[in-house]
Amino acid sequence: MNKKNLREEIILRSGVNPKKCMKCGKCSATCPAYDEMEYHPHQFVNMVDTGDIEPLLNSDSLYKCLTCFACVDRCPRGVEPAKLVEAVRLSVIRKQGENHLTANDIPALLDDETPQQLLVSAFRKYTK
Amino acid sequence: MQMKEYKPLIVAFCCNWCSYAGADLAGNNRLNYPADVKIIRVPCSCRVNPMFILRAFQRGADGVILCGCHPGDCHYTSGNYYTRRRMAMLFSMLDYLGIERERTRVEWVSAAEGAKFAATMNDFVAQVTALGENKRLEDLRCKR
Amino acid sequence: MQRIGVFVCWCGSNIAGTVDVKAVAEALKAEPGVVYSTDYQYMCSQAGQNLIIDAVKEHNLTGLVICSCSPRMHEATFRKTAAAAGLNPYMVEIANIREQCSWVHKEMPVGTEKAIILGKAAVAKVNLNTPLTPGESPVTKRALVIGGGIAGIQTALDIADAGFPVDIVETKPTIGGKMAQLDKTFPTLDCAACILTPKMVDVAQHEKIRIFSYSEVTDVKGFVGNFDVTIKKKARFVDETKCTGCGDCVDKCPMKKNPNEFNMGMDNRSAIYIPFAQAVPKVATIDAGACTMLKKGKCGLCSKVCGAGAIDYTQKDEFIEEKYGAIVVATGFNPISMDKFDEYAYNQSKDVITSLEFERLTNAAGPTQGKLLRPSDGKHPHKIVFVQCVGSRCAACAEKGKEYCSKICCMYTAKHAMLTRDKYPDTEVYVFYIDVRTPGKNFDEFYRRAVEEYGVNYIKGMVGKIVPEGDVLKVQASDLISNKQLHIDADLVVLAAAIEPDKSARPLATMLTASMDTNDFFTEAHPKLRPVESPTAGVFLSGACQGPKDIPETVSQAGAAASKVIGLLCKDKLTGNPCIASANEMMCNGCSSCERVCPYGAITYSDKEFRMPDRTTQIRRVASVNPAVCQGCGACTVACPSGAMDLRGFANNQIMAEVDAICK
Amino acid sequence: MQKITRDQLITKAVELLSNGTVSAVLGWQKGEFDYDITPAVFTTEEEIKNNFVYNDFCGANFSKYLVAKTKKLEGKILVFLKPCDTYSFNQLLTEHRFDREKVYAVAIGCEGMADVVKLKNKVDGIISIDYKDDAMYVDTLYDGTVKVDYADVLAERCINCKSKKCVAYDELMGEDGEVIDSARFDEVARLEAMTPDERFAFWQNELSRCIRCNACRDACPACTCEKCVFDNPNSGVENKAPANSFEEQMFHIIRAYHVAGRCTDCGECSRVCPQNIPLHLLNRKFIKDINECYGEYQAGAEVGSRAPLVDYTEGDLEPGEVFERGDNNA
Repeated sequence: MNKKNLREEIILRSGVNPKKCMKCGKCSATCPAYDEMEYHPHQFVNMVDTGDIEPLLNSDSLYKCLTCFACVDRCPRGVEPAKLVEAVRLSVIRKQGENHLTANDIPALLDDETPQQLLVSAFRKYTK
Repeated sequence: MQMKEYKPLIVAFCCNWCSYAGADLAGNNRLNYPADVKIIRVPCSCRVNPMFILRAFQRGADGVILCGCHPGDCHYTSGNYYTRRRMAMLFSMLDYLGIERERTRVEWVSAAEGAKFAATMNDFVAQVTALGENKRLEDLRCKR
Repeated sequence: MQRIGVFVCWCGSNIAGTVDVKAVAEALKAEPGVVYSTDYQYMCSQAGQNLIIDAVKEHNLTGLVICSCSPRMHEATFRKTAAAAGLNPYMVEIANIREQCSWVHKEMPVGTEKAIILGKAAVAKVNLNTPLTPGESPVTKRALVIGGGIAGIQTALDIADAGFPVDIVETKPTIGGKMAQLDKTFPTLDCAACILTPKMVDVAQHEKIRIFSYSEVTDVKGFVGNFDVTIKKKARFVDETKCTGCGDCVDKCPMKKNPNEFNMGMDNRSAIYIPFAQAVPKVATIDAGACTMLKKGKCGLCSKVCGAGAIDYTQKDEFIEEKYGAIVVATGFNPISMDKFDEYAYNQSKDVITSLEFERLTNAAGPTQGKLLRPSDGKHPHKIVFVQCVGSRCAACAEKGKEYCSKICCMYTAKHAMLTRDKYPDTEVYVFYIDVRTPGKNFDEFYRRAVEEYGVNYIKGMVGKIVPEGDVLKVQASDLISNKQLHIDADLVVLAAAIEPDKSARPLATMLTASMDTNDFFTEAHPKLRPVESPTAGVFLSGACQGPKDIPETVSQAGAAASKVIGLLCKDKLTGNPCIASANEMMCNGCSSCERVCPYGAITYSDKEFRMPDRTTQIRRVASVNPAVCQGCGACTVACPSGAMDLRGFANNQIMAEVDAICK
Repeated sequence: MQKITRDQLITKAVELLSNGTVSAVLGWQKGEFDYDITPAVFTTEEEIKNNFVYNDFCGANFSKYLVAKTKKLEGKILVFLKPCDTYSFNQLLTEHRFDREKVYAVAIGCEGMADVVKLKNKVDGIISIDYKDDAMYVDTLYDGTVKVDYADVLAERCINCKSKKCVAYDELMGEDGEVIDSARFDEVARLEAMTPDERFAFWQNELSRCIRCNACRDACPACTCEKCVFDNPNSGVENKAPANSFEEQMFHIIRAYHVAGRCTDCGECSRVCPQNIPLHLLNRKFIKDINECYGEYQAGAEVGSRAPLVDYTEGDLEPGEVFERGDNNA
């Protein structure tokens, strides 16, 4: 996928308009996982906006975000950085044909305690 | 023969103090809306006689929209309150006669709401375009 | 039949870029009544106007259609042109082919087609225009200023100095407003009291100025030059004419534990109080909610100690009715509530304060006599964090903050930071900012001095959260330049709260029929060309009620508003709008429908004798319109069942003709 | 069958005329046929005794006549008002349309009037009608005497009578009644519940019959304008006869709108319509809307009340919301 399409897709999927950002940094100021992250929330917004998404795809920061939504709550412009992080994350883990498991592998791994609902939502989330 | 794209004819009555100024602001900000909308300036929305609206329909308008100051903000204190009652009653009657209710609208647009003016007009034109030509008011009597 | 001239303006490329002006002129030539049609680069220019005047003379024109910008822009210009050419000014109609055509459409054929139709509508209307002559109404030579802050004070002084009587209505017991609460003023660091209080004294001593303090406007009727205003003087339970402001009552009052509004509730005042030492009028006021005498009928100490016998527990609200020719709104601003900003812990810690509270803390007349001490424990703070844009530029949640920039915060925060470092060099000061906005004379220099000379730490980034822990405030913030998250243990946090219009502004706007924007700031008649006038004639705007402003701007706007008021009051008579309603007596039923809807009470009824076609006479009840009172809204024209009531300039047949022309 | 008789009314009229209380009497006289009753002004005892009639076809509302008659007359005029006429009487007073001092109003209780169309649908060739207590006996050309129940020919407006209470009079004859909780809006509600297409078809069918005779306007007690907009070349809607089909439509919408908030629902428009168009359904729609949107309002219930369309509250519903309200009803 080319750079521009990836940007559009992430914006579409997240419903976030990064142009609304006024670069105040309140998202990063409020972020509890800041020190764990290579790229911080405000950088996420800026990098998606400028289309510099490749480094994000390869960064651990994607998985360090706790999705606590503090940044979403505090952002004075309603940019919702966490949704953007989630959208970038999805574009890594939701690649077509790159499922870590096939459906047939699942039954063997199940234990009886696993709620059905969790399985269904896991499928929904991790396959495409 | 190629079908000509249907363009509705929309008459917009705008009060001088709020909505007409709002339309000007839409222009100042270069906010586009279809040229199908033709604005008639009136001092206040309460100047708009239901007869004007019927006349527009009679002469071939496909939609009529009336814009005034927000209730409570009327330049003349209470004009738009009367408008609100008059138009509520008129629209209800037109609907009662089976005429498409989407052809008429009242919208409150302040002088500061250029964007709202453009958005309203875009929306209204789309709505009337979807209905097509205004036939019913013309036809109401003539089928025997 | 009219002889109509059509004049199509290019407005440079503003119109000609999207509208084929020559085609418009050509098409309109064929319209009934049109005998001349032309186009020109700039119709509003002197050359353009001369072209119109010449054409009127050459072609004997009786009516003009100008296809140009909005009538709100240049209708008056072209009416003057018509008058200069010997025509009645109301024989002009404007087809708005710029704001409502060329600027909103992109394609030439579309724009041209619409411009032609708009032109046709204007021609159809002019065909039915009749010459109109404006009526006249007298001007009451007195002004009302609503709000007694620096804006109101300056406006009142300027008007009064020109020789016109002025009344100031102020809701608080004293004039002075927000400026009286400030310590120093940027960028010169003048002491606010030193420059304000002399002006307050001037107001008090000015023979042309009356102050209605502790009062509010409750009703406004009438129109420009002739407003009838009702002012409620709230009962202060002290006779203003007798009170000497000695303060004995204040000392003796046993009810001392009431939050002191003037010091932002950071200390207490007694139930009977004088807000501050330089208050004008310097008269005590009893807080009815706190006084035991008024609540339970027990005490009466103040009355006993008052040597002047000024205390009057039976005082009632008093209503004063007065006539004014002009009204100036100067209702000012307030900082927004910090209740919704949980992240800044304003409600959890006394040591998180707003900037206005900080002003009081550093003011020599404030709760700490000017010593910078923490509200919680009275200790000197060694690390202070200033947070900018708290609630300003906040588009995410309308309930929480304001979308606009509050404009004054950058400068006063720089001032606070600088003064702190100046007085207490041992204090570390951090300012967290999104942008530092310093447009203004000597403003940026001032901010740079705070950084370069006083060593204030300016950090680009916002504070994310503040957690009170022990006696420190844990501040978590981002430093965007060094790409770090900072953790600071602060002793005091100062929030630069956004400002909003005073709550009294909205109901006042309704009374005045003055329009407001979505933020409750008053709208000006034109954002550039008429910035101190409200669209409602005779109502003027001064200070922060129109938008966020600092003191120099407020004072200059106050002066501008005053000059507009003086210009109005200088006139003996106002020529009214001739586009007013009138009743055709032959058709009037006398049903009173019009009288009921008229917002101005301009319509009256009388019995008149009519000669009928069969030579009998009939007495009928018919309506008549007072031309000085009618404002021309047209509500009556629609209420009238017979169509006897019509509006000049927007007559039934004129509007119908426009409808027909558009729908042809 | 009316409880008040012709003789009672004649006695009252003659009494008032002869003692000088009034100088003229507004009453009914026989027209070409027995059921064809015409309003008339009587000025002598003799005229009254010879020509005055009163029966179940005396439905005409006299209030409107007062506007013209009181202007021309010296002295007072006697008018007989049925309960529904008293509402029109009050409404005209509210609008200052005649001088109350010049009128002597006698309110008369009403049992409901007959609809001549309903009668004609039942019997052909009517020669004369005898009003008996149990029913009317119609003498016909073809079928001899036919007995017709009053209930079978009761006019629609009387079936759905809104009030038997007389709200204005100088003198009352017979018994005063009460405001009735009628079902007069049921038909409007039935139309509202239709789809727009069905409504359109319904009205197209009805209004297509209009011949623009102006009878509805001329009979309507709310239509008393010195100059009607339809007759005024400057009004922009002048058309004495329809030039195209749409103007027909305009006429009825504008007429209904003009009387909205002032119409007392007396039903004269539908009574006089030669094409039997249910014009009262237009007026009742406005009345129903006004009641539902702005609170119950009965025009003419009292003198001086403020008509809903020249009034407002700050919390009125928005024009776009009238439909939502209608949808809820449907």
